[in-house]
Amino acid sequence: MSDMTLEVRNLRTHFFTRAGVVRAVEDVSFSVQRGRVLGLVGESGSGKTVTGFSIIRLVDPPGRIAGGSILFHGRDLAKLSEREMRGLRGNRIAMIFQDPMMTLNPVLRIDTQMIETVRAHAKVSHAEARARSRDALGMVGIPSPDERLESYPHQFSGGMRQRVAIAIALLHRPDLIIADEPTTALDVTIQAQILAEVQKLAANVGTALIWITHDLSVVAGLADEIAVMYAGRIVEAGDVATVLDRPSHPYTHGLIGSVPSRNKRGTRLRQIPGMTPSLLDLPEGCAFRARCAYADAACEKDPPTTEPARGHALRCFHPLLEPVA
Amino acid sequence: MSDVAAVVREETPFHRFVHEFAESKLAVAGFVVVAIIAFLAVFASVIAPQNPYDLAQLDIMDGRLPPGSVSADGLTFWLGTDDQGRDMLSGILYGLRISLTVGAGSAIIAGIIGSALGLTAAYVGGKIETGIMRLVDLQLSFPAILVALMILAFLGKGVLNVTLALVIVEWARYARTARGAALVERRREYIEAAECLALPRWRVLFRHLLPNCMPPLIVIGTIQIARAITLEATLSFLGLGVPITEPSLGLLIANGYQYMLSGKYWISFYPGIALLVTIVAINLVGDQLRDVLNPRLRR
Amino acid sequence: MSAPVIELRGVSKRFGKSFDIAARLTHRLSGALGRPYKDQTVHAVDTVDLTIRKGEVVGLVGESGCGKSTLGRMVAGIMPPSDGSVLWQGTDIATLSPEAARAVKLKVQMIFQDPYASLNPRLRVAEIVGEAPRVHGMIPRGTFDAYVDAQLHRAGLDPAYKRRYPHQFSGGQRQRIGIARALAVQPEFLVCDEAVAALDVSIQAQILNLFMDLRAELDLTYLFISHDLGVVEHLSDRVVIMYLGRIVEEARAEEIFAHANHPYTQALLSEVPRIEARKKHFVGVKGEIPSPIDRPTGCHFHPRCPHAMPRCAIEAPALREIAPGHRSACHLNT
Amino acid sequence: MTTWLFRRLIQALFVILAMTVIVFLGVNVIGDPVEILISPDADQAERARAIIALGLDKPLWQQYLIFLQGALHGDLGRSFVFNEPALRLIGQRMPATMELAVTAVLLSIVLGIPLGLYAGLYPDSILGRSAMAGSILGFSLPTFWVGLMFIMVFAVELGWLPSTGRGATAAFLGVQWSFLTRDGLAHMAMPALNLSLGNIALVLRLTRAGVRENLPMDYVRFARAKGLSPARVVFVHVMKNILIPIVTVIGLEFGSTIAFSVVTESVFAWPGMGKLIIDSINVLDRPVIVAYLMMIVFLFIVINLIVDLLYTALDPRVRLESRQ
Amino acid sequence: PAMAQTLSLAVSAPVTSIDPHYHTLSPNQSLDAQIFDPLVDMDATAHPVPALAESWKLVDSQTWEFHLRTTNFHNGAPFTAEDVAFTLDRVPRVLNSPGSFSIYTKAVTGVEIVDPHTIRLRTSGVYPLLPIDLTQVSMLSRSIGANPLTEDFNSGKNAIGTGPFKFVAYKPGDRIELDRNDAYWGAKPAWEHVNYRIISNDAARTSALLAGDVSLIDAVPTSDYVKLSKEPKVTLAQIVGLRLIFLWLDHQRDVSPFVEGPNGEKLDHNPLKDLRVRQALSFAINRPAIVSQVMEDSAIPSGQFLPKGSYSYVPDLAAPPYDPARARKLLAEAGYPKGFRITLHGSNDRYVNDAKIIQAVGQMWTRIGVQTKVEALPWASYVGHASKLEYSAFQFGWGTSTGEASNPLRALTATYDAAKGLGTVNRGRYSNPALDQLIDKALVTADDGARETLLQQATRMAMDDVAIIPLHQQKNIWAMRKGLSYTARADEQTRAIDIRPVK
Ligand SMILES: Nc1ncnc2c1ncn2[C@@H]1O[C@H](COP(=O)(O)OP(=O)(O)OP(=O)(O)O)[C@@H](O)[C@H]1O
Ligand SMILES: Nc1ncnc2c1ncn2[C@@H]1O[C@H](COP(=O)(O)OP(=O)(O)OP(=O)(O)O)[C@@H](O)[C@H]1O
Ligand SMILES: [Mg+2]
Ligand SMILES: [Mg+2]
Repeated sequence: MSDMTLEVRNLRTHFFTRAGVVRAVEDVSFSVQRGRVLGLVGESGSGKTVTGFSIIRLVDPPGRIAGGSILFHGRDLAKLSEREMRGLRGNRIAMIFQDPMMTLNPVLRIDTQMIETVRAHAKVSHAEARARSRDALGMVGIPSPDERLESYPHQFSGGMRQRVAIAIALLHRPDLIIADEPTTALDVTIQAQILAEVQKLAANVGTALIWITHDLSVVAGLADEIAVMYAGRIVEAGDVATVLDRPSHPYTHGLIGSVPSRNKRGTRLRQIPGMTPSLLDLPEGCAFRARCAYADAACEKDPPTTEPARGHALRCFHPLLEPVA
Repeated sequence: MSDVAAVVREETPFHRFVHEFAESKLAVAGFVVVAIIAFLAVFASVIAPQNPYDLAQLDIMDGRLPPGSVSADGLTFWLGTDDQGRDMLSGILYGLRISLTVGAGSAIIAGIIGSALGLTAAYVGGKIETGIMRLVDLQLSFPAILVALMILAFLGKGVLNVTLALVIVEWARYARTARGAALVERRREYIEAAECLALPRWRVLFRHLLPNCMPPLIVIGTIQIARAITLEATLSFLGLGVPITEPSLGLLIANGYQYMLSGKYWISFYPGIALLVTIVAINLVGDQLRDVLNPRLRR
Repeated sequence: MSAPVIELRGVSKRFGKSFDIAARLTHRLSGALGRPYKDQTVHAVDTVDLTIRKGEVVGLVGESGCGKSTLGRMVAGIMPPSDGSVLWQGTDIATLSPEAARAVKLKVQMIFQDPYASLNPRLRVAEIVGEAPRVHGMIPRGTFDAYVDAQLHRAGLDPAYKRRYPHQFSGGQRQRIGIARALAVQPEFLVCDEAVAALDVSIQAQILNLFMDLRAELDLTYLFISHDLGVVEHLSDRVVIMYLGRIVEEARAEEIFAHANHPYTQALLSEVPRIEARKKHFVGVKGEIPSPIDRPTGCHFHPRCPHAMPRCAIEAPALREIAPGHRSACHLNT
Repeated sequence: MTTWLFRRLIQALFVILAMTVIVFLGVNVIGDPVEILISPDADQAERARAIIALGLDKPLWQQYLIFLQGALHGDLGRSFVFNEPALRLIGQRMPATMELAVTAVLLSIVLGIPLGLYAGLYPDSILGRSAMAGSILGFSLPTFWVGLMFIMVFAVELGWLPSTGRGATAAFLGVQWSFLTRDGLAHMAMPALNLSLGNIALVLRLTRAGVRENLPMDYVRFARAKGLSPARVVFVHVMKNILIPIVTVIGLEFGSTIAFSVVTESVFAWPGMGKLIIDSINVLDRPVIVAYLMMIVFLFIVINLIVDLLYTALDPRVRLESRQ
Repeated sequence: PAMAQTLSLAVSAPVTSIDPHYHTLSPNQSLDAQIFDPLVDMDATAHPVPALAESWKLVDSQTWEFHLRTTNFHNGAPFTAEDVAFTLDRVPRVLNSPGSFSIYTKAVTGVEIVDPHTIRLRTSGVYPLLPIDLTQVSMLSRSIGANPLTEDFNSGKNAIGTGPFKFVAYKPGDRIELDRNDAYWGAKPAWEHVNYRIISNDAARTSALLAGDVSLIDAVPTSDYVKLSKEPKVTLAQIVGLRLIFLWLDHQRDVSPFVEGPNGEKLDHNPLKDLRVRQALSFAINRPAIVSQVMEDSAIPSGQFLPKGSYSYVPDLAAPPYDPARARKLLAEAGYPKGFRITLHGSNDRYVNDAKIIQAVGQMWTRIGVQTKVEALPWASYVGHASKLEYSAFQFGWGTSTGEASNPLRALTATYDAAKGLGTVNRGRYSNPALDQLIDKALVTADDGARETLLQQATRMAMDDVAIIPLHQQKNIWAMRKGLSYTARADEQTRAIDIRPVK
């Protein structure tokens, strides 16, 4: 396992708001290897984005990394100075955001936004930086990149903007890309284009990828491993086949069950009752227990992380054993 | 299903608003000061030792007395007197009343007229919108001072007329803001829903659209009150304000202004302080309102 | 087959700026200078024919900006068509008296995508749900509370919450309020415009179930707009595929998913991520979705179509029946 | 762009026309210029002669038509008081006002933006809070009062700056300007600051609000995620976005700065057109009032034009066609 | 050094034109006095003194002969009788003049040049006031060409006079720059350069003096008068001026618009037509209080048109005494034991402390039972209303430019008569045939002594009948840096030549 790009151990990120402490990320551990794709799935507010921001240390007050370590090639990012961190961001670690309409600065030209990224980390001439930018645009399949460099973001469609964002992420051939729901806002055919692009790049460059999404179907085809988050914790993690085909956690199970295609056409869908709990001052114990059919008194304590099989992590007192229908 | 409660406490938007407003101590202090000032202004006739607008109660022989002087009839002028022998304290209390009436009155009337026009423009669109907005442009490109002069010349001086002049000067800003807000809100789905439910147009306009356009209007409302008060003061300085026998704060300052160099500071200074405190307090409230009512800054 | 409730006949919707003197002046001027004026009209919906029958669930699928919402709005009577006519049970809505038009309008209700923007934040739930029935005199005096309670209950909400404001509810609950609001005027037809797109998977299932329950309970007809093929497949009897303002294919749901005819439908189906897929190799249709201002000539899909022929760039294919109840608009079929 | 220009022109024409009608009526309503202009020693015959000399004997609509005819030939009439073409008079006074107003606006940018940036980036810092509190004072104190305080402190007590007037000027492009001489600059300092106080406060607050609103935006985070330095994020990414509302507001305020220079000009005896207009109103010098207002409308139109062009330069999303 | 040779002074009222014949506006005339000379000048106390005319006399009852001084214009052209004729010819022909100087020259019906230094002017009747009228008319040089245009004065081209200073530059609204005329015929001016600045705002003007930006200011604000008189760096020059502040009452209408009964009811008659009421209103006013409290002693109470020392001043006509008891008694006698209500109008931007004065009067009237409402308006709208006779009681001021009483008597108190040009600004429409007769007679009395007596009689008659209610005569006050002296002028003009360093 010398290929380990990122190893997150017991990460906690909390928001100290006036209303109380929001434990957005609580005791999260996972790792990604070179050239592999980790799918981080979970419902809205489960802490996926905050996890991503914690890794590149862009959690703003009142949020703070409250504990744990983020080992990037063995170096603990949580301990780096802001200056050292800045050297890594956009360079060794890149991030792509959800909404392509919002991530590019609307009033700056594409070339400005790309060149500044190149020159932030490499001492190269303007022309050289521009050439690199153009190549990166070409790499993500933007036609006539030379002209497109002169454009403003609003002149691009959503899919093209997302490709520009990806191109920016790729400028320094980073070791790790954190992609925070980068295709959620896009149409199906465009999403497929982006996924195709990303797959190709991961394979060619050997970048490790954390793909954050709430859509199980997307990661099913893309990821090597999956981590399912619920209320700030990873409740189940493992390789795609294990987690999707033989989910052990009742939540994962319910989630997969409620996908329409897993149900017979026209019948009632299987549904998880209730709603996601608020992370504000979450009481101790399994956060899912209020919605869980199997919950009992034992669940009022925090379930520990167990490893029922090699490479399969689970946080549940009552794991399901039978595979999903 | 719904047995899982979403939020525990029953909370009206008003409660929440009060709550968020109270987060800034400074704004609360501002609000308290505004309330005190409003109280003083409303009950000026009870509190003030003298009715400064009643010529029979003034005596120029008491003119320009320094603070703390005592008149022939045994009245103490805590803040001194002006050139007409007007007790400054009483003058300030009554002046507050005029200033607030003029400021708040014009802001409210202009607000009502301007927002109604702005909303209509946004909601109805077409020729009516173009017409209203051109009128707004015309109004905004006309210097306020000239408008005020013409109106005051036409109607004569008077608190009501100054208010009217300020309304004519101010309404356009509201119309612009209301239209801007309404153009955004109009595209919201709840307006479509109301239309889909075949609700009458006026109902959609005033019950659905208007309340949701209120935040920016309230914000510019507070600012406009402050603006109106200062504008009235400026008009007074230029000799176009309220009648001299019923001075507002601005007129008191303008009157005392000429005594600044001769050391009779109190004639201008105390009304100045009163004006300053009033406007600062209103603006503190306005600032916090802006933050609280701004959906983009909402936490 | 049951009777049609809604029929669209050659319905189009264009959005454009009205021309004032200045604009006309420039047009003339630029025309004189030999630079013809570029048309800025948005062709959101382009001569659409569609029939929806009583009790049916019709799924409307298409990519962003293809005119789904616009079509839905015209069906719901929020927006008049630029051309063509919308028929309610056989009569053209445009010819109705204001009274009758209002009654028809209430028969068709809409459920919106955004659970946050679709509820007036300044009204209590009871008012949101009860306002329209009260204004239209649908509730007898004194029974307001009971009526509202019943509506909320039917949508799966605890009536105890009715004095609350929308912001105090979660997304799923809000969507239920929106449903209660629509049901409160006793509609026969629901237009659901991406009604579950903004919800989490687990909540989405709850709402979809509610829709199915209500259909059974109230004998509702649905126009179900969505870009999520999985959802549409699960719910719909019939599926309509739109591309850039036009219907390109229309058939029973099983038929579409089994025998997609139009190249666009085929591409769409192949690109839908499936939870069953493992280490899928993504391909992606080439090209971007064109803008409705600057539409390709002929078949709108031809610049991206793998089977495009010269004819496709010239002539727009008509929607013709290729199998019973299966219509498609592609030159490959002739 | 052409459409937009046409639209602007047509609108401007209407505004100007409406304006002149209003002013003609308005001046008539206010009073009778002859009463003000003519010497009290003049007898009735002389009075009648003066009325004819000034063309005030004709019915108002005829006077208006005569004016319109002249206006079409670029002649806006002669001042009753100065017996000079009204336009020339305004032209003579305009540079003084313009340089005051421009300096005031520049001051508001130079002081307002940095302070606003600071207050936005460090909202809880002492300087940030004081800047905000100070800005409230900026528009709470009546201009005329502050002006006199300035004079008392800086001219009378400290003797650092000359109290009033315009000081020495130097010619540039055939026009006399104060900012070219030391003496002129010294004379300009206080009035310009006085005039700009409100604007400084405004720009400061706008900047702060813009920073507060833009900082949490995705594109700022993305810029940080690219590893850019905080300086680049603030001064390039955030700055360019907040400039848009600032430019708009400054453009609008520039107009009212000019209109409100009346007060500053009279306190500091600054020979600009603000003082001219107030004097003209006081003596009902209708040609000057009309010409002044037409100039102001014209100026507004030009400013709006510039603002719109700047707007397009700053915000590529804005196309002139799509703005009304 | 050079600096000492430059004098900066500031006046309050803006100069609107350098053309001395364009507009009969006192600020313009004040400036003209630096550059131009009339034939006859006024001295500081408004008595005629020789200027370009060394002497003048009546040759017959209708002909005046002027002997002219030998001097040159600024451009070197000699001053001759031709120039006088040129000037008299030009005065009525100034284009677009809103206030023509022809009112001062129209008495002249014929001009006869006797020799280059003697000129005879004929009048249609006996016209004893001609030399005084000519004090207002500045002499131009015919060398500037026929039909000189007003604009060319402002640019300096035509601004050629014989006065103590030469025109250098005119910056409208700001300043006029002047240089010494070394060839001046009179006393040599003390300054090589003069900056004649305009600072309208009172406080700014005072500050400019205190800050040392200017060395002399005119129209010292009353509120600064006391302070400046104590200021060690400053000296004052003052004189009682020719301007009287007074009140008009409605003498004409039977129902006056702004008079009501004591409870607001309409009155079917006009109490102001009753002499007792007018006297009551006059006795009710505490003039010394107004002078000390409102004017801060920069005025003196007055009971007639002119200050002491003027020609036709009535020595024993004192200001009406303050006697509220008598006022109340007179009111009761007139049938108003409970008084009545009245609105007192006035301007707020024209005369010194105008709005404050009427407020004070309002206080005083209210005290005798005449409940007074006070309304002050900007002059621009006030004067129109007042001229349309819309008010019942209102304030005005009158500056007697000629320095003798026929001028106010004719303009203010003679019966309004457009044909004869009398009662031109008689806004109370006071009419007294006996007074009219006296005035007519005085105007054709050539003998100065006899005329003075007639004018004094007329003045007394008008005042006894309370044609107007005189309040006070303003003092004209200049403040200057210590080390300078100025001869205060009754006519309010500021003349740089009269400003001199104290030896
Ligand atoms: N600035 C903040 N202050 C307080 N709480 C925050 C803040 N940012 C995020 N949170 C909280 O942290 C939790 C996790 O948020 P996060 O954005 O990571 O969710 P997510 O899984 O990315 O959801 P989504 O799918 O909606 O993007 C949420 O409950 C959110 O309310
Ligand atoms: N009021 C309007 N004015 C101008 N153009 C409009 C208007 N409403 C819609 N359009 C345009 O019409 C086209 C179709 O819009 P519509 O909202 O119907 O698409 P949609 O299929 O619902 O897309 P989405 O999936 O993004 O909701 C779009 O290009 C849109 O920009
Ligand atoms: Mg997220
Ligand atoms: Mg849509």
